[in-house]
Amino acid sequence: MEPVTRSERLTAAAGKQVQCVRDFVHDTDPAALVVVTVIAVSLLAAFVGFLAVSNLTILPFAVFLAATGYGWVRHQEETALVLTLTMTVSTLLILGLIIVFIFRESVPVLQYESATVFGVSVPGLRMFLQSNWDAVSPPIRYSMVPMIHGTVMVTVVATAVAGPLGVAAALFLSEIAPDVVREFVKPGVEILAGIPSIVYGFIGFTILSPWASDQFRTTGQGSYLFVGIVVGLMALPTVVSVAEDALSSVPESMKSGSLAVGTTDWQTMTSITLPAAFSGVSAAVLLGVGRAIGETMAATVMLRGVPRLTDPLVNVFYGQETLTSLIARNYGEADGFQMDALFVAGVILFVTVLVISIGAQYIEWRMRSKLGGGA
Amino acid sequence: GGQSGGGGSGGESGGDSGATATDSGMDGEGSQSGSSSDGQNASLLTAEGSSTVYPISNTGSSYWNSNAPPSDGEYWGSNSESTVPGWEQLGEPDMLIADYFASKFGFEPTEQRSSPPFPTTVGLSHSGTGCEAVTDGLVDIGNSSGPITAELDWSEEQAQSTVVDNVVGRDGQPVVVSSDVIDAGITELTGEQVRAIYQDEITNWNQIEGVDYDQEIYAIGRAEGSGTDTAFRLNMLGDANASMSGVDTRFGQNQQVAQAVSQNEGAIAYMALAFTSESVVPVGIDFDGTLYEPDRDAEHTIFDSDYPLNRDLHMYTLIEEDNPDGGGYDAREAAFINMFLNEFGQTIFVEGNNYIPLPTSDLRSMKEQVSALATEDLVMP
Amino acid sequence: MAGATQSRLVEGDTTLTDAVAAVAVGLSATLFVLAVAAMFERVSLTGTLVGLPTVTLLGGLLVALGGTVAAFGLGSWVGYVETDPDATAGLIASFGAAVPWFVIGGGVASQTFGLGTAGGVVGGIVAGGVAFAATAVPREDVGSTVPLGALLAFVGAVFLTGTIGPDWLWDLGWEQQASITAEFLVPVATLFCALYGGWAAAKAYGRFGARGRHMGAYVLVYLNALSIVAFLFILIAFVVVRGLPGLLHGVRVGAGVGPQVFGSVQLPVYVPFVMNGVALLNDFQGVLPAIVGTIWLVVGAVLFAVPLGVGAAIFLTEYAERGRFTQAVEVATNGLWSTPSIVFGLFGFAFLIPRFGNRKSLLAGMLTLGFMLLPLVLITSREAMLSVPDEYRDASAALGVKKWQTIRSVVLPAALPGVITGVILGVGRIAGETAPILLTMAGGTFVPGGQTVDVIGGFEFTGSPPFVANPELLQATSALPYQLYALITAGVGLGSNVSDPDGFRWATALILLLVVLSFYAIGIGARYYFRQRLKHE
Amino acid sequence: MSNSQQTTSQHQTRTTDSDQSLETTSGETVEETEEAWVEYDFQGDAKMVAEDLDVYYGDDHALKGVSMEIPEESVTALVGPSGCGKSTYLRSLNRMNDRIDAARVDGSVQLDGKEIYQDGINLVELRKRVGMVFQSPNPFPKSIRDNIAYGPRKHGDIETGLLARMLGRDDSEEERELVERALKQAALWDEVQDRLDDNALGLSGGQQQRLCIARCLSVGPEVILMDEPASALDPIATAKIEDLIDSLAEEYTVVIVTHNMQQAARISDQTAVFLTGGKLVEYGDTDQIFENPQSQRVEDYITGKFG
Amino acid sequence: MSNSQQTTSQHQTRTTDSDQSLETTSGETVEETEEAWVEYDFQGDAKMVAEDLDVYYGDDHALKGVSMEIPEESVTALVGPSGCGKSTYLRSLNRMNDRIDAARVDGSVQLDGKEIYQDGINLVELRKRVGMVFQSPNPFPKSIRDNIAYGPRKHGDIETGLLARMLGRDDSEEERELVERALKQAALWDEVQDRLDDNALGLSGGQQQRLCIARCLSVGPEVILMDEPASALDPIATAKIEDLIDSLAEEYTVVIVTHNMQQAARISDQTAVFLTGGKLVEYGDTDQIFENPQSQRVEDYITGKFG
Ligand SMILES: Nc1ncnc2c1ncn2[C@@H]1O[C@H](COP(=O)(O)OP(=O)(O)OP(=O)(O)O)[C@@H](O)[C@H]1O
Ligand SMILES: Nc1ncnc2c1ncn2[C@@H]1O[C@H](COP(=O)(O)OP(=O)(O)OP(=O)(O)O)[C@@H](O)[C@H]1O
Ligand SMILES: [Mg+2]
Ligand SMILES: [Mg+2]
Ligand SMILES: O=P([O-])([O-])[O-]
Repeated sequence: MEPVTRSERLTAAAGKQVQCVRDFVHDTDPAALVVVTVIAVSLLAAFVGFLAVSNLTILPFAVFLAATGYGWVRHQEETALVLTLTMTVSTLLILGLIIVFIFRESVPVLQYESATVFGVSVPGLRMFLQSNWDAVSPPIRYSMVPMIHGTVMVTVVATAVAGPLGVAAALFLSEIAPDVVREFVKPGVEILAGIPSIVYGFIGFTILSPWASDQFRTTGQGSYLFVGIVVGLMALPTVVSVAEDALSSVPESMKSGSLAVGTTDWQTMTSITLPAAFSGVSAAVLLGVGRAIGETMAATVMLRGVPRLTDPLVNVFYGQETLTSLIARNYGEADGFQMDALFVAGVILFVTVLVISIGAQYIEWRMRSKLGGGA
Repeated sequence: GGQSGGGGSGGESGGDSGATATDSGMDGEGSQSGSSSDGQNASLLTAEGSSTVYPISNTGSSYWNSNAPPSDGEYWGSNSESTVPGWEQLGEPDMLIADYFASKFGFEPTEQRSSPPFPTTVGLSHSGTGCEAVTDGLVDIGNSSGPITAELDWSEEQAQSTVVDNVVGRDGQPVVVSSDVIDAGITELTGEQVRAIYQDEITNWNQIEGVDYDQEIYAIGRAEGSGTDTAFRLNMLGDANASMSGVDTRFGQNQQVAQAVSQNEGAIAYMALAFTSESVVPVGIDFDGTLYEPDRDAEHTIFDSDYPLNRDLHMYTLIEEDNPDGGGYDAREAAFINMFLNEFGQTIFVEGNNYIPLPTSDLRSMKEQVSALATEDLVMP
Repeated sequence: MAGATQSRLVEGDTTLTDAVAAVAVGLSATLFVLAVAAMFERVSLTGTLVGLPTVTLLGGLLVALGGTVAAFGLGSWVGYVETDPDATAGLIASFGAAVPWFVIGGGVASQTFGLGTAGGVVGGIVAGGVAFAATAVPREDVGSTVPLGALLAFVGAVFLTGTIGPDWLWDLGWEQQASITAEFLVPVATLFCALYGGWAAAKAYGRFGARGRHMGAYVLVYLNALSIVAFLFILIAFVVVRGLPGLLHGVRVGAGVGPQVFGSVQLPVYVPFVMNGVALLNDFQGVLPAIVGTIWLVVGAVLFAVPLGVGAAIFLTEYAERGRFTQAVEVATNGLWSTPSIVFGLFGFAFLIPRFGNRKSLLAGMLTLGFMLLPLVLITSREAMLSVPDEYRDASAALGVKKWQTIRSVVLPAALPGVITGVILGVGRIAGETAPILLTMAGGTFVPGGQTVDVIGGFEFTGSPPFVANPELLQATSALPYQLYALITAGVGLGSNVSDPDGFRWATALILLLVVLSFYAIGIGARYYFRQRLKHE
Repeated sequence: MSNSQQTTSQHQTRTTDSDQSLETTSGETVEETEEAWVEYDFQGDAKMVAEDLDVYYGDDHALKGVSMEIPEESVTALVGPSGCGKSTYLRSLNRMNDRIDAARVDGSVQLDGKEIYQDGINLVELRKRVGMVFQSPNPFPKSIRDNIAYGPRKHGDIETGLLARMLGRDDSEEERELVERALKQAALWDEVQDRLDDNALGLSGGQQQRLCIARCLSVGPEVILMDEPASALDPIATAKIEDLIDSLAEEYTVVIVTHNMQQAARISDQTAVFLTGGKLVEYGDTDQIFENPQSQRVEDYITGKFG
Repeated sequence: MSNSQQTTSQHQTRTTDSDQSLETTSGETVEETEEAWVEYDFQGDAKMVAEDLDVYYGDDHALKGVSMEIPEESVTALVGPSGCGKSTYLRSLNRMNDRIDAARVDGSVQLDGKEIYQDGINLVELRKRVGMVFQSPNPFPKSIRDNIAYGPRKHGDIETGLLARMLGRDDSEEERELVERALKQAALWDEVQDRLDDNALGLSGGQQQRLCIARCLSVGPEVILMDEPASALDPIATAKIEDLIDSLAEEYTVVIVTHNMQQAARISDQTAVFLTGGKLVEYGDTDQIFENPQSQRVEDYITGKFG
């Protein structure tokens, strides 16, 4: 086959889309086409109105409702198509809006905190170069370093808890547990995911934190170690369920093949199942990490709320602040740069977790195509 | 208007009845903007902010929402068993509590328990949030334990042209320690020592002269932006923006501070009077040779107005441009705030929460301020 | 060749050696339980147990277990015990043994001999290396028992000799001060030793070799699963025990005691905690407004997210060609799904609040939670629709039925169970979320019953566009998770209203847990039911 | 349109589409290009005519230049080894291949002389007239009645639903008759008449398959395409289906794919043999194909030498 | 243990288990209870013996009272319509049914006279001695060498891995020999000897299946169970596998399930015919079964009248 350049491929794809639209226009009854156009245009207008905080938003929205109602009765096929299409677009739009809004709000403080390297002024760089957060006493600084440190500490501990325990539990559920046991353990793990984080936080704040402070003779309460453990337990169900999916997607024929040469179940698991599902399992751990990074309430009520690095850096017995708890604690009275700095924290969270999510999906996709294509 | 009580609420026992407001003359628009020029807006009155002021305004709010009858005697009015304080000064009105205070601003009485002319609610956070919220129009009343000028870094003129400052009581901000510190014999500190602790110059109790208690100091602070924190920096550290590098932990609200002090050893904190207890013990503070003691009977006490940490407790209301003759109030705000500005309110809501009531002169000037909208003379009940 | 490695097809009867290994496993189990009990202070370290000081007892048991394990391995090596060992214990076991010895070596070198950090690292490497070699080099029976047996015996001896007694303390000497106490170290060290001992004993019980490893691994994996379930159980039981008194405070049962519902029916039970708000004149305080607020939040989020998510899922599964676009949407929805809830809160704060009267409101909370629910609905609906067999679609198409008709009459009904289950589980998740509503909806902390949000009654018609308004939607209300958060941070100001603030808080936590878990229970039950029904049909 | 006319038009297509046929000829052995089957003569009219039909799945050429006439009111069997394109051919007769994104169809198929691969063809109408029954029974997870009434309802032949009921237009009498007629035709009525409201998934495999046939009959097709309709069934159910097909042929044109030679021999009037590569190798009277196949490979295949 | 002894013990089991046999008799035709096959006499010893084997999947009685002796060093074919329990029977010979939670096995199976359904049986050892090859090739996603060496490595017959290499104990010479021998036995050596380190998934279907056979041989089994090993393969690959089975029978006891009568006739020494309902209906010399079946149903089945 001839090599096809990227742009050619894109043009071809675009051409195909145009063709699709043309086919649709061609195949559709003109009356239906009018209705569908009215629906699309009015909805777009309503959306623009909403974005612009206009009082008139309701008018195009009413038109949209009326057109949809009419279309539903008279041209259900086309209306359904257009409606579901707009719903899909809205989903994408929401992601887009999240990106636009949290990035937009974070711009001013990035300019305030720009630093110069090699004669180039890089916006926001200072937030990552020095480690001082002080929103009250001059010099006012909005460093993200302490919160990043806190988030990393919590995530590391959480992963150390959720990773091994989660993978072992997934192995248990997908390979070892008899049906009856699985019927109980699996919903149990799911229920674990359902316990609201504020309940964990409540128990953490009133029971665990004082206990930990007593055990380790720390000055006051709030430690990354225990926030990490609690968050790890919260991330556990995510790891278990995704890893279990990966493990059970390894074809039964491979497992039987191994058992049939006379290996133990455990050998089959470690030599065949786990390696084959390795990428899926790592994706599970990655997603668990994502959960841990984004966990808010338990951290907010358990941490100390003073953005500062622990001393020494590996001191897990002290817990200062994470990106999430910074937002939850300060959104109320923050204004100006401080508010924007919270949005910077939001952006860091969002981007990190998005990258992790995409990475995990890529890994999973590769595993599936490998297993699917090979066997 | 809302006939309330979705789900299982309704006229159940205990007086927690469903009906809220009568919506005489209300047009749906007013209820959204939270202000109305015609004075009969009966929508929910919202307050938000300082955890220091919260006990005062929340107790007030629950009295208001109860709309107790004058025959109650326990919360309002008088009967053979008891009489509420300040009842005489109010002229022993034959009205329910919220009906009475609201009627002075033109509201129709409902004459129903648990059904005030308009309902109220108080949100808990801290002063910075309250000040932000009231200036942004998110709430009707912004509670603050620090002056809004310090909270939001405003000039005096800006503050005066934007909000009305309603002072409802005073707090003698105590410095508290955990009970093990008291047991170690530390019952008083100098202002300088407190400053040194909070600026990381003293980190162990045994670094304080004459103390033999080897225990790291757990210095607890309030959230930046809280009135207590601002007032503490201002009055103790000398500057609203003073550095506080010695703080080990910060909590959003006074209650968490109280809980942390009682749960941990070697703790010190600054807070509001209402939150002291046996395990959260105020210490005497020595300012330039004057010892202010927590004991009300002492020569100088932290309840005195010359105690440097003494501060006003504010309920700010927004001056709205579309309400030129309201004097910064709508009728609901004025009616609710007015409830605190008499002997009944000061005794129950302010002293009852361990705060310091306003001196009579201040009370009078505050009352004059809210009279702007009143339909009756307020100054002389 | 077959004869070369021939081993018995049928295992012999239980022998004395089996019994010894079984006793060792039992011993580890006992130690495990004791360690957990000590960790949760059910067993006092300073006290005594069966007449012996606790630490001494633990030490003695550890020494006994270590001795048994090592003896078993050596016995097998010299041939007293019939086993089936591999040539070596393998890398994993070697690392497993090296790690605790590294810790011990490091600790002893740096602390006992005072050699500092560098000395500690060297000591650790030496001790760990020796343990590694001792595990890796000899035959499996020795390698997987002796180093671990020695570890157990060492730790046991340390406890027995009182080197680490109940009062032991190790100040880490950090700027932010922290210490390792005996209270912590003794149970944790015992716990790990019990795990190691149990592992080695299980291997011995399986007579080493493939079967032995299988046994060893299974012991750990089962224990892990058991611990997770136990943890869940304890957590829930804990909240229930703490919360129940508050919840049941003032409960009355009998004709006519309850509030009226639906106009005339009087409930025969009266549970003030869930039927009241907080009010001065109440005998018992409750959280009704928060419960109702949560319900409305969920209803709003579902009304927003479910049509949108299901619609998008329909488009992606039924209309769109599988390709770049669907892939992009998939990536986006998965990204949305993992987006932290606080980021949704920030988004709602920046995007919704300015558009709904510039104040926190129920509507903003509903939509924010709706945004969170959307990806979950989309993903699960999509999965459910993909799992509808293509045969149905083909059959319908072959009858000449149009696409949308097919979707509506065949695909959607068949996918419904999956969609419903997904939605319910999603609802369970958002119902317990605090962070997003913190920024978009949070209302009062102690809300009177009279202020229970009434969305249906709140609708009213107005003279100007949009001609219909609902102030209840545009007003903040309370919700259970937020209420709990507020109760953690507040509490005073309950004043005389709430006699037992702590009970009130735990009861709130219990109610929240009940509400959320009942969503989960319904979701899981629904899935079970639908699956069962599919199986039988 | 008469049979002869169609044959003419077919030859025209051949000629115009010359490069195609050129290509086809080049790489083939003599035996494979033999066109004995094109000459297959039958009594009566041709219901459907495929001319030079090519089907591609992406780059995969699954069906190669198939031309074949299907006579009215008879059973035509398609046999051949797995993957030879039988299903593909069948699915191109009612354009079910349109549903596969990768599939592309070249050539012509006519139903009663009308080209079905042309713009503006009404797919709904086509598929109503050319019904289809699938390999494994695929009843909808609804009641038996709903399964049968599904097609007519969606086509508006019978009205149901809340609105119709409110307007008094749901003629349930009509629906009952329709359901009964279809079930009787599919020889299922006796077995299910007492439980029409039970879920169809509760039926046995053979009953399900007859239900699918009834469902197909209920929209009043003229041609019924069946893709290995009995391969998932046990012998007894298979026998019932075979009987049913026999009786259907009196009224309908039936095209059936089967991998079971005996079955093809038992039930079909004419048989078309496809061989690997998507080619139609032989087509003629069933008796003749089975007793006296023209090519060696067909003989090998029929006698089970491979496949 | 000699053949006669086993037969005796079998009869004992029958007698003791009387209610079972009573029940079995009640609902059956005379033909089905005929036990001609039990008497099947063969030369040499019985390698495996199943006695009164019942298998249930939950409530589903998939295999009903099967008794059958499998002679050493020969090929035994199991044929029968789909779902009749052939695979179930095969999988109970090396207890692969244990992996299915719902499956329950009653009765006895002996390997060299040792009961394999008893407590304390070493499954690893059993499966080493009774190997299995599956319907579709299932190589591990590893190199060809690793696939072959997988079993021996796990059994500790050859050592590999980092540690063994560090300790100088991995005897790669031995491993090379083992791989070569297994591949040669499986007639694959010539085709893959130059690419032993390539991923096994890159092989063709037929090669993959031979690789799986080689993998099975590498652990030195005595019995090899094959479940339709050629059904997923093309005719050429099938022929190779058949040749291979032929040669394996010299050294191993082979049991093979097939749905292809010709295949059974070509390669097996004795054939067992299962019919729907999980019953073994006839068992005997392949020639005899195919030329002169005892029951009408077997004859119908073999001649393709149904199935
Ligand atoms: N949806 C599809 N996408 C791509 N290729 C397909 C598709 N369906 C069939 N094919 C290919 O087209 C060729 C013919 O397939 P078809 O299903 O028509 O064969 P068949 O004769 O029906 O076989 P069988 O007897 O197994 O059903 C095969 O090579 C097959 O792989
Ligand atoms: N894992 C299982 N769970 C439940 N039932 C099963 C399972 N495996 C097989 N069965 C049932 O047991 C019966 C016998 O199945 P088996 O697979 O042994 O048949 P088979 O003769 O091998 O058929 P085929 O030729 O299709 O492979 C069938 O009715 C089948 O549905
Ligand atoms: Mg086919
Ligand atoms: Mg089978
Ligand atoms: O009164 P504060 O809660 O703001 O300190």
